[in-house]
Amino acid sequence: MTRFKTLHILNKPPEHARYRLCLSAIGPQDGLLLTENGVLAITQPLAINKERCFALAPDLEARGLLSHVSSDQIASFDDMVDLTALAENVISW
Amino acid sequence: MTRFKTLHILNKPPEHARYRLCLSAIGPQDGLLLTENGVLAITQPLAINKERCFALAPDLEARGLLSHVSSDQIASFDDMVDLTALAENVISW
Amino acid sequence: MSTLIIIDQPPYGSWEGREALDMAFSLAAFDQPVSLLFCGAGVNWLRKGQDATTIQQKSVERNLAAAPVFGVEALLADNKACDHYGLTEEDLLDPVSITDFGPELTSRFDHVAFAG
Amino acid sequence: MSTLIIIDQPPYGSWEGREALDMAFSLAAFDQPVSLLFCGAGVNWLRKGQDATTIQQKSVERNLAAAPVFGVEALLADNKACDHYGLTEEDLLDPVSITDFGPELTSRFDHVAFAG
Amino acid sequence: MSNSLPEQTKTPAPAGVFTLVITGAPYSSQAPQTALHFARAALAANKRIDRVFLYGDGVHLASSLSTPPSDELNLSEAWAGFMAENNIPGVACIASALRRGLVNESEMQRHELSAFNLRAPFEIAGLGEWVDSAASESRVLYFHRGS
Amino acid sequence: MSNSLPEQTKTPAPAGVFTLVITGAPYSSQAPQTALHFARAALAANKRIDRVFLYGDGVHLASSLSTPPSDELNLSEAWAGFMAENNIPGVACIASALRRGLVNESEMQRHELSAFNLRAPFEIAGLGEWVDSAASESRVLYFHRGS
Repeated sequence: MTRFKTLHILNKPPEHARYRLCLSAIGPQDGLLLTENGVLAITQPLAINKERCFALAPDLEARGLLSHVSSDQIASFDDMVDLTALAENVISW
Repeated sequence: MTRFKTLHILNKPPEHARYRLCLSAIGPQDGLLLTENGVLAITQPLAINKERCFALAPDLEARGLLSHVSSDQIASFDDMVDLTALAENVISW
Repeated sequence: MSTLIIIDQPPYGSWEGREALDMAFSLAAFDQPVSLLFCGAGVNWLRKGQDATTIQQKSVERNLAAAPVFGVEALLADNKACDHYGLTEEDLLDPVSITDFGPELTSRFDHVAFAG
Repeated sequence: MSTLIIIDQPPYGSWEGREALDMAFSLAAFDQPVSLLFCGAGVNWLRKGQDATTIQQKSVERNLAAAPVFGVEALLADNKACDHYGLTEEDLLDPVSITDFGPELTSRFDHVAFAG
Repeated sequence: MSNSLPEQTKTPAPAGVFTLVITGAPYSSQAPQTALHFARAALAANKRIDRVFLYGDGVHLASSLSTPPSDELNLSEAWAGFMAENNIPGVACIASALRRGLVNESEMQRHELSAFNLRAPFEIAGLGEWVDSAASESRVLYFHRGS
Repeated sequence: MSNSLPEQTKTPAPAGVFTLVITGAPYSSQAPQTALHFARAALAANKRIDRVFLYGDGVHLASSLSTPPSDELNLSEAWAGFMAENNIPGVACIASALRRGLVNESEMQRHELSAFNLRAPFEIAGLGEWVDSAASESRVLYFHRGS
């Protein structure tokens, strides 16, 4: 399981001010976990390496976006627990 | 008192998605009334004629912005009543 | 008296869109002309293939499909917002028409409202 | 354990900023190191000359002035956001330092939080 | 304020009756405060307010249990007083209210709850009340949250 | 999920204890739902949850009067059941709660209110409870509204 310096959890859609704030705070050793409305980000060009960007499966599924993401990037709640437990720090945006 | 086709009442700060939505819906015979967080718009360049753009005095005062606006653009709650009563339509954003 | 209800929030993350739908259905139930407009992130309501079982909510697709039956006159989607979210006409639920958001659209209605 | 509380909402329009301030003051009261960062529209908290009497709220200026007294280590304001709102160092309340928002800043703290 | 734009060709009579729809919660948004200031100014200008309708998070304004610190305005109390003095009906949407834990005595009994917390003179009713205003000559104004 | 990034040089032990802070209200935001799914997964992975802290609009999750339609999940009930089964304390911040009309029996008496509406096992306490978590080894996770 990946261990990030800071794990950023983003639950806001791309139109939201805090979405932009979050993206501007992601450092080179950080990871991004998209949840809730945040999973809409996967329809947008994101300046973050795919290996550091995950989206919560149930939220993708609800929004009809499961097929838009490669399986490497899809996280379950179990994955979310691991990601948050392993990261040095977590910021919920 | 000015009679607008549509009076747009905007209470969101410039970072808010609906702020941009509102600005894109203002027609040539429309007016804009800034309230609450919306009064922060007067610190920004706005593509609307000053004669059609007003800001609520108590909200300007609270945010230390009363001196940023010319007196023609400052509206009281009494003015807000007149503006909303006279407009053909009102949209609260 | 014609009403336009605007939904600019994505589904499932907040209740605003559901409460906007209730407003539209109520107007229709009382035979008042009403249309729904989806713009901004709100166009994500219209994507086919939603399944909200795992997050324990009701999928909004079925509600929207019922809108014409209940008497909602039109489901409109903003062109630019659809583009922004990569939604083509094929990806959208059936009864939706793509349109351009702006003063020409909103001025066709006597009453324009958001749910929150 | 050092904490950074971020305020990105303007004052008076919502309670989020006030509740963020309460978080910072509580940490300070229990001798936990804490700083406040204002960014986005949140920098409008820092403008001199606020008077919220007419909208029947308490002005936030006095609260902020008390922050150093209560043990809040620093009041920080994002440079770009200040620029965006035309706020120069002169327009800002006294104990504020201008800084640059980004990973370098947030990674200086063990715990970074918003009030809502 | 200026008086500069030419009048439109179509000039209907100014609205004399307002309906206020509040969707922002007190102590979370500024909406109930702004709406109250507006309502006072409207009555002072001889306008009529036919109804205050609480929708979505706005239903929390009708709580009888809201207890802000003594140096802050109690918005529920202020609104209730204003409505009582001026004989303005206040209605919280039943669907919004039940989800959010705002109930009157009869809903308490119907759902076998332990208490009720609706503040008089607020009542609970359906969206039909809002439709009634929207379909009338009344000007419907919305007070949403601002963030 | 991939397993691709190199481990950091500084590798502290993974967090074993979580504190969940919920600031988004049910039936307004998805926050309490997401937090509950996370909490279940955390316990399944042998993590401990030392405390659930409700702040801001999140205090509405502790309402005993919330009554969603019968075909929708009752989130207050689901959270209360989960906490009781797993012996997890739930605390609503007193300042947030009183402003928003969420009170227990003793606050009802102290402020001479007509009812109380706090659902057991939720309790009301100060921000000190949150400071306690923040100052401990516990990993504090926030669940805010998403719009």
